[in-house]
Amino acid sequence: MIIGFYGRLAERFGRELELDVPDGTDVAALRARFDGLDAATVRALVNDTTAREDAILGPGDRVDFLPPLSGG
Amino acid sequence: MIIGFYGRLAERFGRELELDVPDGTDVAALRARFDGLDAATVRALVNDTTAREDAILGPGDRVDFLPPLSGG
Amino acid sequence: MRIDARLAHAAFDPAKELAGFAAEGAGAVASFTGLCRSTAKDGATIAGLFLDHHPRLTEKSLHDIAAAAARFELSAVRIVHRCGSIAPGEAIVFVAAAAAHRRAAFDAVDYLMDRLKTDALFWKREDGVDGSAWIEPTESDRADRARWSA
Amino acid sequence: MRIDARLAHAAFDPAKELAGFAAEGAGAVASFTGLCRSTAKDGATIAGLFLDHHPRLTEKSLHDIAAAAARFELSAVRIVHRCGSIAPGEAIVFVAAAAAHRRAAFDAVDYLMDRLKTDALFWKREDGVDGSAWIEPTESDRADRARWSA
Repeated sequence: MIIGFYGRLAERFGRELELDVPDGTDVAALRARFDGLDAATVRALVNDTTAREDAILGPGDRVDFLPPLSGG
Repeated sequence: MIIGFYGRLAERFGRELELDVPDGTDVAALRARFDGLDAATVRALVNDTTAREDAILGPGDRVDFLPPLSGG
Repeated sequence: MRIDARLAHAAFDPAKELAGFAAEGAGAVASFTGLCRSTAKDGATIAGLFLDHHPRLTEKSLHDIAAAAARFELSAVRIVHRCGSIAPGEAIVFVAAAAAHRRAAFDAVDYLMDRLKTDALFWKREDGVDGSAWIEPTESDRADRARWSA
Repeated sequence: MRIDARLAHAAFDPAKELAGFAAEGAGAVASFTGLCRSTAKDGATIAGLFLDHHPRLTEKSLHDIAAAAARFELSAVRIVHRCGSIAPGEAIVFVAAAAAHRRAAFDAVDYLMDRLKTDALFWKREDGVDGSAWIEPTESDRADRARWSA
Protein backbone atom coordinates (compact mmCIF):
# COMPACT_ATOMS: atom_id res chain seq x y z
CA MET A 1 0.00 0.00 0.00
CA ILE A 2 1.16 3.51 -0.85
CA ILE A 3 0.58 6.29 1.68
CA GLY A 4 0.89 9.92 0.60
CA PHE A 5 1.47 12.89 2.90
CA TYR A 6 1.19 16.61 2.13
CA GLY A 7 2.20 19.93 3.61
CA ARG A 8 3.48 19.71 7.18
CA LEU A 9 2.77 15.95 7.23
CA ALA A 10 5.12 15.41 4.27
CA GLU A 11 7.88 17.16 6.19
CA ARG A 12 7.30 14.87 9.12
CA PHE A 13 6.67 11.47 7.53
CA GLY A 14 8.05 11.89 4.00
CA ARG A 15 6.07 12.45 0.85
CA GLU A 16 5.30 8.84 0.12
CA LEU A 17 5.60 5.67 2.10
CA GLU A 18 5.20 2.01 1.10
CA LEU A 19 3.70 -0.08 3.84
CA ASP A 20 2.20 -3.55 4.32
CA VAL A 21 -0.79 -3.68 6.64
CA PRO A 22 -2.60 -6.71 8.11
CA ASP A 23 -5.83 -7.88 6.45
CA GLY A 24 -8.83 -6.00 7.77
CA THR A 25 -6.95 -2.78 8.57
CA ASP A 26 -9.31 0.18 8.22
CA VAL A 27 -8.57 3.89 7.83
CA ALA A 28 -8.84 4.53 11.57
CA ALA A 29 -6.29 1.79 12.32
CA LEU A 30 -3.89 3.17 9.73
CA ARG A 31 -4.21 6.66 11.22
CA ALA A 32 -3.36 5.28 14.65
CA ARG A 33 0.06 4.13 13.44
CA PHE A 34 1.14 7.76 13.01
CA ASP A 35 1.24 10.56 15.51
CA GLY A 36 -0.80 13.66 14.65
CA LEU A 37 -3.25 12.26 12.08
CA ASP A 38 -6.27 13.49 14.05
CA ALA A 39 -9.46 12.61 12.10
CA ALA A 40 -10.94 15.99 13.02
CA THR A 41 -8.34 17.91 11.02
CA VAL A 42 -6.58 15.42 8.72
CA ARG A 43 -8.73 14.14 5.87
CA ALA A 44 -8.11 10.63 4.51
CA LEU A 45 -8.52 9.77 0.83
CA VAL A 46 -8.50 6.24 -0.52
CA ASN A 47 -7.75 6.12 -4.23
CA ASP A 48 -8.41 9.88 -4.55
CA THR A 49 -11.82 9.72 -2.86
CA THR A 50 -12.72 10.82 0.67
CA ALA A 51 -12.97 7.67 2.77
CA ARG A 52 -14.96 6.65 5.84
CA GLU A 53 -12.97 5.80 8.96
CA ASP A 54 -14.16 2.17 8.81
CA ALA A 55 -13.23 1.63 5.15
CA ILE A 56 -11.17 -1.57 4.89
CA LEU A 57 -7.87 -1.15 3.08
CA GLY A 58 -6.38 -3.59 0.57
CA PRO A 59 -2.77 -3.99 -0.61
CA GLY A 60 -3.35 -2.15 -3.94
CA ASP A 61 -4.90 0.93 -2.35
CA ARG A 62 -3.37 4.38 -2.19
CA VAL A 63 -4.17 6.35 0.95
CA ASP A 64 -3.54 10.11 1.16
CA PHE A 65 -3.59 12.08 4.40
CA LEU A 66 -4.41 15.76 3.83
CA PRO A 67 -3.81 18.32 6.57
CA PRO A 68 -6.03 21.46 6.54
CA LEU A 69 -5.76 23.33 3.23
CA SER A 70 -4.04 26.66 3.33
CA GLY A 71 -5.77 27.77 0.13
CA GLY A 72 -4.20 29.31 -2.93
CA MET B 1 -12.50 83.80 -31.30
CA ILE B 2 -12.34 80.02 -31.70
CA ILE B 3 -15.43 77.96 -30.90
CA GLY B 4 -15.12 74.20 -30.39
CA PHE B 5 -17.93 71.67 -30.71
CA TYR B 6 -17.96 68.00 -29.64
CA GLY B 7 -20.03 64.88 -30.18
CA ARG B 8 -23.36 65.49 -31.89
CA LEU B 9 -22.68 69.25 -31.88
CA ALA B 10 -19.50 68.76 -33.94
CA GLU B 11 -21.52 66.86 -36.53
CA ARG B 12 -23.95 69.73 -36.74
CA PHE B 13 -21.75 72.83 -36.57
CA GLY B 14 -18.29 71.50 -37.44
CA ARG B 15 -15.49 70.78 -35.04
CA GLU B 16 -14.08 74.27 -34.85
CA LEU B 17 -15.31 77.62 -35.98
CA GLU B 18 -13.58 81.00 -36.14
CA LEU B 19 -15.95 83.85 -35.40
CA ASP B 20 -15.79 87.58 -34.64
CA VAL B 21 -18.28 88.74 -32.02
CA PRO B 22 -19.20 92.32 -31.00
CA ASP B 23 -17.58 93.80 -27.89
CA GLY B 24 -19.50 92.87 -24.76
CA THR B 25 -20.80 89.52 -26.08
CA ASP B 26 -21.30 87.10 -23.19
CA VAL B 27 -21.62 83.30 -23.17
CA ALA B 28 -25.42 83.45 -23.22
CA ALA B 29 -25.38 85.70 -26.29
CA LEU B 30 -22.95 83.39 -28.09
CA ARG B 31 -25.17 80.38 -27.31
CA ALA B 32 -28.17 82.20 -28.79
CA ARG B 33 -26.46 82.35 -32.20
CA PHE B 34 -26.72 78.57 -32.51
CA ASP B 35 -29.73 76.34 -32.37
CA GLY B 36 -29.70 73.61 -29.70
CA LEU B 37 -27.09 74.94 -27.27
CA ASP B 38 -29.51 74.78 -24.33
CA ALA B 39 -27.67 75.91 -21.17
CA ALA B 40 -29.39 73.12 -19.18
CA THR B 41 -27.63 70.38 -21.12
CA VAL B 42 -24.73 71.97 -23.05
CA ARG B 43 -21.87 73.11 -20.86
CA ALA B 44 -19.77 76.10 -21.96
CA LEU B 45 -16.04 76.32 -21.28
CA VAL B 46 -13.98 79.46 -21.79
CA ASN B 47 -10.27 78.71 -22.10
CA ASP B 48 -10.80 75.17 -20.73
CA THR B 49 -12.68 76.34 -17.62
CA THR B 50 -16.43 76.13 -16.97
CA ALA B 51 -17.83 79.61 -17.57
CA ARG B 52 -20.77 81.59 -16.20
CA GLU B 53 -23.46 82.59 -18.66
CA ASP B 54 -22.67 86.28 -18.15
CA ALA B 55 -18.91 85.93 -18.73
CA ILE B 56 -17.83 88.53 -21.31
CA LEU B 57 -15.88 87.10 -24.23
CA GLY B 58 -12.80 88.67 -25.82
CA PRO B 59 -11.29 88.08 -29.29
CA GLY B 60 -8.50 85.80 -27.98
CA ASP B 61 -10.81 83.45 -26.07
CA ARG B 62 -11.57 79.87 -26.94
CA VAL B 63 -15.10 78.72 -26.17
CA ASP B 64 -16.03 75.02 -26.10
CA PHE B 65 -19.59 73.75 -26.08
CA LEU B 66 -19.88 70.29 -24.54
CA PRO B 67 -23.04 68.20 -24.96
CA PRO B 68 -23.82 65.64 -22.20
CA LEU B 69 -20.97 63.17 -21.75
CA SER B 70 -21.59 59.61 -22.83
CA GLY B 71 -18.85 58.29 -20.57
CA GLY B 72 -16.06 55.91 -21.44
CA MET C 1 0.61 55.98 -5.47
CA ARG C 2 1.98 56.00 -9.01
CA ILE C 3 -0.56 57.26 -11.56
CA ASP C 4 -0.46 56.56 -15.27
CA ALA C 5 -3.48 57.84 -17.22
CA ARG C 6 -3.32 58.01 -20.99
CA LEU C 7 -5.53 58.70 -23.97
CA ALA C 8 -4.76 56.24 -26.78
CA HIS C 9 -5.32 57.60 -30.29
CA ALA C 10 -4.78 54.19 -31.91
CA ALA C 11 -5.42 50.55 -31.01
CA PHE C 12 -3.54 49.35 -27.92
CA ASP C 13 -2.84 45.92 -26.41
CA PRO C 14 -4.30 45.36 -22.91
CA ALA C 15 -1.88 42.46 -22.22
CA LYS C 16 1.08 44.74 -22.91
CA GLU C 17 -0.43 47.33 -20.57
CA LEU C 18 -0.67 44.67 -17.85
CA ALA C 19 2.90 43.52 -18.57
CA GLY C 20 4.20 47.05 -18.25
CA PHE C 21 2.24 47.72 -15.08
CA ALA C 22 5.11 47.26 -12.65
CA ALA C 23 3.77 46.13 -9.32
CA GLU C 24 6.92 46.26 -7.23
CA GLY C 25 6.14 44.89 -3.81
CA ALA C 26 2.40 44.59 -4.51
CA GLY C 27 0.63 41.35 -3.67
CA ALA C 28 -2.45 42.02 -5.78
CA VAL C 29 -3.12 43.39 -9.26
CA ALA C 30 -6.69 43.68 -10.52
CA SER C 31 -7.46 44.71 -14.09
CA PHE C 32 -10.41 45.37 -16.33
CA THR C 33 -10.55 45.57 -20.10
CA GLY C 34 -13.60 46.92 -21.89
CA LEU C 35 -13.87 45.83 -25.50
CA CYS C 36 -15.92 47.09 -28.41
CA ARG C 37 -18.78 44.66 -28.93
CA SER C 38 -20.31 43.86 -32.29
CA THR C 39 -23.88 44.36 -31.07
CA ALA C 40 -25.60 47.39 -29.55
CA LYS C 41 -27.78 47.17 -26.42
CA ASP C 42 -30.86 46.70 -28.60
CA GLY C 43 -29.20 43.75 -30.36
CA ALA C 44 -28.46 45.59 -33.61
CA THR C 45 -25.13 44.86 -35.30
CA ILE C 46 -22.66 47.69 -34.94
CA ALA C 47 -19.79 48.39 -37.28
CA GLY C 48 -17.85 50.23 -34.60
CA LEU C 49 -17.73 53.11 -32.16
CA PHE C 50 -16.48 56.63 -32.49
CA LEU C 51 -15.31 58.28 -29.27
CA ASP C 52 -14.98 62.03 -29.62
CA HIS C 53 -12.68 63.80 -27.16
CA HIS C 54 -11.47 67.25 -26.10
CA PRO C 55 -7.83 67.94 -27.06
CA ARG C 56 -6.74 68.66 -23.46
CA LEU C 57 -9.55 68.06 -21.01
CA THR C 58 -10.29 64.43 -21.88
CA GLU C 59 -6.84 63.23 -20.86
CA LYS C 60 -7.05 65.49 -17.80
CA SER C 61 -10.38 63.82 -16.84
CA LEU C 62 -8.66 60.41 -17.03
CA HIS C 63 -5.88 61.65 -14.80
CA ASP C 64 -8.32 63.18 -12.28
CA ILE C 65 -10.31 59.94 -12.09
CA ALA C 66 -7.12 57.87 -11.62
CA ALA C 67 -5.95 60.23 -8.87
CA ALA C 68 -9.26 59.80 -7.04
CA ALA C 69 -8.38 56.12 -6.54
CA ALA C 70 -6.01 57.31 -3.80
CA ARG C 71 -9.00 56.69 -1.49
CA PHE C 72 -7.99 53.00 -1.71
CA GLU C 73 -4.68 51.65 -0.40
CA LEU C 74 -2.95 51.35 -3.76
CA SER C 75 0.67 51.40 -4.84
CA ALA C 76 -0.11 52.10 -8.51
CA VAL C 77 -2.99 52.73 -10.87
CA ARG C 78 -3.18 52.77 -14.67
CA ILE C 79 -5.90 53.92 -17.05
CA VAL C 80 -5.58 53.68 -20.84
CA HIS C 81 -8.60 54.86 -22.82
CA ARG C 82 -9.10 54.89 -26.59
CA CYS C 83 -10.54 57.74 -28.59
CA GLY C 84 -11.41 57.92 -32.26
CA SER C 85 -12.80 55.10 -34.41
CA ILE C 86 -12.87 51.74 -32.64
CA ALA C 87 -13.65 48.45 -34.39
CA PRO C 88 -15.47 45.50 -32.76
CA GLY C 89 -13.00 43.41 -30.76
CA GLU C 90 -10.68 46.35 -30.07
CA ALA C 91 -10.05 47.49 -26.52
CA ILE C 92 -11.82 50.67 -25.45
CA VAL C 93 -10.45 50.92 -21.93
CA PHE C 94 -7.89 49.19 -19.70
CA VAL C 95 -7.76 49.83 -15.96
CA ALA C 96 -5.34 48.25 -13.47
CA ALA C 97 -4.74 48.74 -9.77
CA ALA C 98 -1.90 47.32 -7.64
CA ALA C 99 -2.19 46.97 -3.89
CA ALA C 100 -0.83 44.99 -0.99
CA HIS C 101 -4.21 43.28 -0.58
CA ARG C 102 -6.72 42.08 -3.12
CA ARG C 103 -9.83 43.81 -1.74
CA ALA C 104 -8.28 47.26 -2.31
CA ALA C 105 -7.24 46.30 -5.86
CA PHE C 106 -10.71 44.93 -6.72
CA ASP C 107 -12.56 47.88 -5.22
CA ALA C 108 -10.32 50.41 -6.96
CA VAL C 109 -10.89 48.90 -10.43
CA ASP C 110 -14.64 48.67 -9.81
CA TYR C 111 -14.68 52.32 -8.65
CA LEU C 112 -12.56 53.52 -11.58
CA MET C 113 -14.83 51.85 -14.13
CA ASP C 114 -17.92 53.40 -12.54
CA ARG C 115 -16.26 56.83 -12.58
CA LEU C 116 -15.09 56.45 -16.19
CA LYS C 117 -18.59 55.50 -17.34
CA THR C 118 -20.02 58.80 -16.14
CA ASP C 119 -17.18 61.29 -15.65
CA ALA C 120 -14.68 60.63 -18.43
CA LEU C 121 -14.88 63.37 -21.04
CA PHE C 122 -16.04 61.41 -24.07
CA TRP C 123 -18.87 61.54 -26.55
CA LYS C 124 -19.72 58.16 -27.99
CA ARG C 125 -21.34 57.39 -31.32
CA GLU C 126 -22.43 53.88 -32.26
CA ASP C 127 -22.06 53.30 -35.97
CA GLY C 128 -24.54 50.66 -37.07
CA VAL C 129 -25.59 49.25 -40.39
CA ASP C 130 -28.70 51.45 -40.28
CA GLY C 131 -26.91 54.67 -39.34
CA SER C 132 -25.25 56.23 -36.33
CA ALA C 133 -26.47 57.31 -32.90
CA TRP C 134 -24.86 59.43 -30.18
CA ILE C 135 -25.07 57.78 -26.75
CA GLU C 136 -25.70 59.44 -23.40
CA PRO C 137 -25.08 57.89 -19.94
CA THR C 138 -27.75 55.45 -18.83
CA GLU C 139 -29.62 55.52 -15.54
CA SER C 140 -27.76 52.31 -14.68
CA ASP C 141 -24.39 54.07 -15.17
CA ARG C 142 -25.56 56.90 -12.90
CA ALA C 143 -26.70 54.42 -10.26
CA ASP C 144 -23.32 52.66 -10.36
CA ARG C 145 -21.56 56.00 -9.98
CA ALA C 146 -23.80 56.86 -6.99
CA ARG C 147 -22.57 53.77 -5.11
CA TRP C 148 -19.44 55.77 -4.23
CA SER C 149 -19.69 58.79 -1.94
CA ALA C 150 -17.40 61.01 -4.03
CA MET D 1 -18.56 28.82 -21.03
CA ARG D 2 -15.00 27.89 -21.96
CA ILE D 3 -12.96 26.71 -18.96
CA ASP D 4 -9.18 26.70 -18.75
CA ALA D 5 -7.78 25.72 -15.34
CA ARG D 6 -4.11 24.83 -15.05
CA LEU D 7 -1.52 24.07 -12.42
CA ALA D 8 1.80 25.77 -13.30
CA HIS D 9 4.90 23.93 -12.08
CA ALA D 10 7.20 26.81 -13.05
CA ALA D 11 6.99 30.61 -13.19
CA PHE D 12 4.38 31.94 -15.61
CA ASP D 13 3.65 35.38 -17.10
CA PRO D 14 0.23 36.84 -16.18
CA ALA D 15 0.34 39.29 -19.12
CA LYS D 16 0.77 36.37 -21.54
CA GLU D 17 -2.15 34.62 -19.86
CA LEU D 18 -4.29 37.71 -20.41
CA ALA D 19 -3.08 37.97 -24.03
CA GLY D 20 -4.01 34.36 -24.70
CA PHE D 21 -7.39 34.69 -23.03
CA ALA D 22 -9.46 35.00 -26.18
CA ALA D 23 -12.56 36.98 -25.48
CA GLU D 24 -14.42 36.62 -28.77
CA GLY D 25 -17.55 38.70 -28.63
CA ALA D 26 -17.08 39.61 -24.96
CA GLY D 27 -17.38 43.23 -23.91
CA ALA D 28 -15.69 42.82 -20.54
CA VAL D 29 -12.62 41.00 -19.24
CA ALA D 30 -11.71 41.21 -15.55
CA SER D 31 -8.51 39.72 -14.21
CA PHE D 32 -6.68 39.28 -10.96
CA THR D 33 -3.03 38.43 -10.34
CA GLY D 34 -1.80 37.41 -6.91
CA LEU D 35 1.94 37.87 -6.43
CA CYS D 36 4.35 36.52 -3.87
CA ARG D 37 5.14 39.35 -1.47
CA SER D 38 8.45 39.82 0.25
CA THR D 39 6.91 40.27 3.70
CA ALA D 40 4.69 37.99 5.76
CA LYS D 41 1.52 39.20 7.50
CA ASP D 42 3.51 39.88 10.65
CA GLY D 43 5.94 42.07 8.67
CA ALA D 44 8.80 39.56 8.69
CA THR D 45 10.85 39.29 5.50
CA ILE D 46 10.12 36.13 3.56
CA ALA D 47 12.49 34.45 1.15
CA GLY D 48 9.65 32.75 -0.71
CA LEU D 49 6.69 30.43 -0.59
CA PHE D 50 6.39 26.72 -1.12
CA LEU D 51 2.99 25.49 -2.34
CA ASP D 52 2.61 21.75 -1.91
CA HIS D 53 0.03 20.02 -4.11
CA HIS D 54 -1.61 16.66 -4.78
CA PRO D 55 -0.54 15.07 -8.09
CA ARG D 56 -4.09 14.79 -9.45
CA LEU D 57 -6.58 16.40 -7.10
CA THR D 58 -5.06 19.88 -6.95
CA GLU D 59 -5.56 20.53 -10.65
CA LYS D 60 -9.02 18.96 -10.37
CA SER D 61 -9.87 21.41 -7.56
CA LEU D 62 -8.87 24.31 -9.83
CA HIS D 63 -11.09 22.96 -12.58
CA ASP D 64 -14.04 22.44 -10.21
CA ILE D 65 -13.72 26.00 -8.88
CA ALA D 66 -13.52 27.42 -12.43
CA ALA D 67 -16.58 25.42 -13.47
CA ALA D 68 -18.55 26.84 -10.52
CA ALA D 69 -18.22 30.29 -12.11
CA ALA D 70 -20.96 29.17 -14.53
CA ARG D 71 -23.32 30.79 -11.98
CA PHE D 72 -22.30 34.09 -13.60
CA GLU D 73 -23.05 34.97 -17.22
CA LEU D 74 -19.56 34.30 -18.60
CA SER D 75 -18.25 33.34 -22.00
CA ALA D 76 -14.87 32.14 -20.67
CA VAL D 77 -12.91 31.68 -17.48
CA ARG D 78 -9.22 30.99 -16.87
CA ILE D 79 -7.34 30.00 -13.71
CA VAL D 80 -3.56 29.48 -13.65
CA HIS D 81 -2.11 28.58 -10.24
CA ARG D 82 1.53 27.98 -9.32
CA CYS D 83 2.81 25.16 -7.18
CA GLY D 84 6.30 24.49 -5.85
CA SER D 85 8.84 27.09 -4.77
CA ILE D 86 7.80 30.67 -5.52
CA ALA D 87 10.10 33.67 -5.18
CA PRO D 88 8.96 37.17 -4.11
CA GLY D 89 7.62 39.06 -7.13
CA GLU D 90 6.55 35.88 -8.96
CA ALA D 91 2.89 35.30 -9.76
CA ILE D 92 1.06 32.79 -7.57
CA VAL D 93 -2.32 32.92 -9.28
CA PHE D 94 -3.95 34.47 -12.34
CA VAL D 95 -7.72 34.51 -12.77
CA ALA D 96 -9.65 36.00 -15.70
CA ALA D 97 -13.32 36.07 -16.63
CA ALA D 98 -14.88 37.27 -19.90
CA ALA D 99 -18.50 38.34 -20.11
CA ALA D 100 -20.84 40.49 -22.14
CA HIS D 101 -21.14 42.90 -19.20
CA ARG D 102 -18.63 44.11 -16.67
CA ARG D 103 -20.58 43.33 -13.48
CA ALA D 104 -20.57 39.58 -14.28
CA ALA D 105 -16.84 39.65 -15.07
CA PHE D 106 -15.99 41.51 -11.84
CA ASP D 107 -18.19 39.30 -9.66
CA ALA D 108 -16.82 36.11 -11.19
CA VAL D 109 -13.17 37.04 -10.52
CA ASP D 110 -14.03 38.11 -6.97
CA TYR D 111 -15.89 34.83 -6.41
CA LEU D 112 -13.10 32.71 -7.92
CA MET D 113 -10.45 34.31 -5.71
CA ASP D 114 -12.56 33.73 -2.59
CA ARG D 115 -13.08 30.09 -3.58
CA LEU D 116 -9.38 29.57 -4.38
CA LYS D 117 -8.35 30.99 -1.00
CA THR D 118 -10.28 28.31 0.87
CA ASP D 119 -11.05 25.44 -1.52
CA ALA D 120 -8.00 25.07 -3.77
CA LEU D 121 -6.02 21.98 -2.77
CA PHE D 122 -2.75 23.57 -1.64
CA TRP D 123 -0.58 23.57 1.46
CA LYS D 124 1.44 26.75 1.81
CA ARG D 125 4.72 27.19 3.63
CA GLU D 126 6.26 30.62 4.16
CA ASP D 127 10.03 30.43 4.12
CA GLY D 128 11.45 33.26 6.19
CA VAL D 129 14.90 34.22 7.33
CA ASP D 130 14.10 32.76 10.77
CA GLY D 131 12.68 29.47 9.50
CA SER D 132 9.56 28.18 7.83
CA ALA D 133 5.90 28.02 8.80
CA TRP D 134 2.94 26.15 7.32
CA ILE D 135 -0.09 28.40 6.82
CA GLU D 136 -3.75 27.52 7.37
CA PRO D 137 -6.76 29.51 6.10
CA THR D 138 -7.57 32.60 8.13
CA GLU D 139 -10.95 33.52 9.59
CA SER D 140 -11.00 36.39 7.10
CA ASP D 141 -10.62 33.92 4.18
CA ARG D 142 -13.49 31.84 5.58
CA ALA D 143 -15.65 34.96 5.93
CA ASP D 144 -14.95 35.94 2.30
CA ARG D 145 -15.86 32.45 1.16
CA ALA D 146 -19.11 32.61 3.18
CA ARG D 147 -20.24 35.67 1.18
CA TRP D 148 -21.25 33.27 -1.60
CA SER D 149 -24.10 30.82 -1.05
CA ALA D 150 -22.33 27.86 -2.66
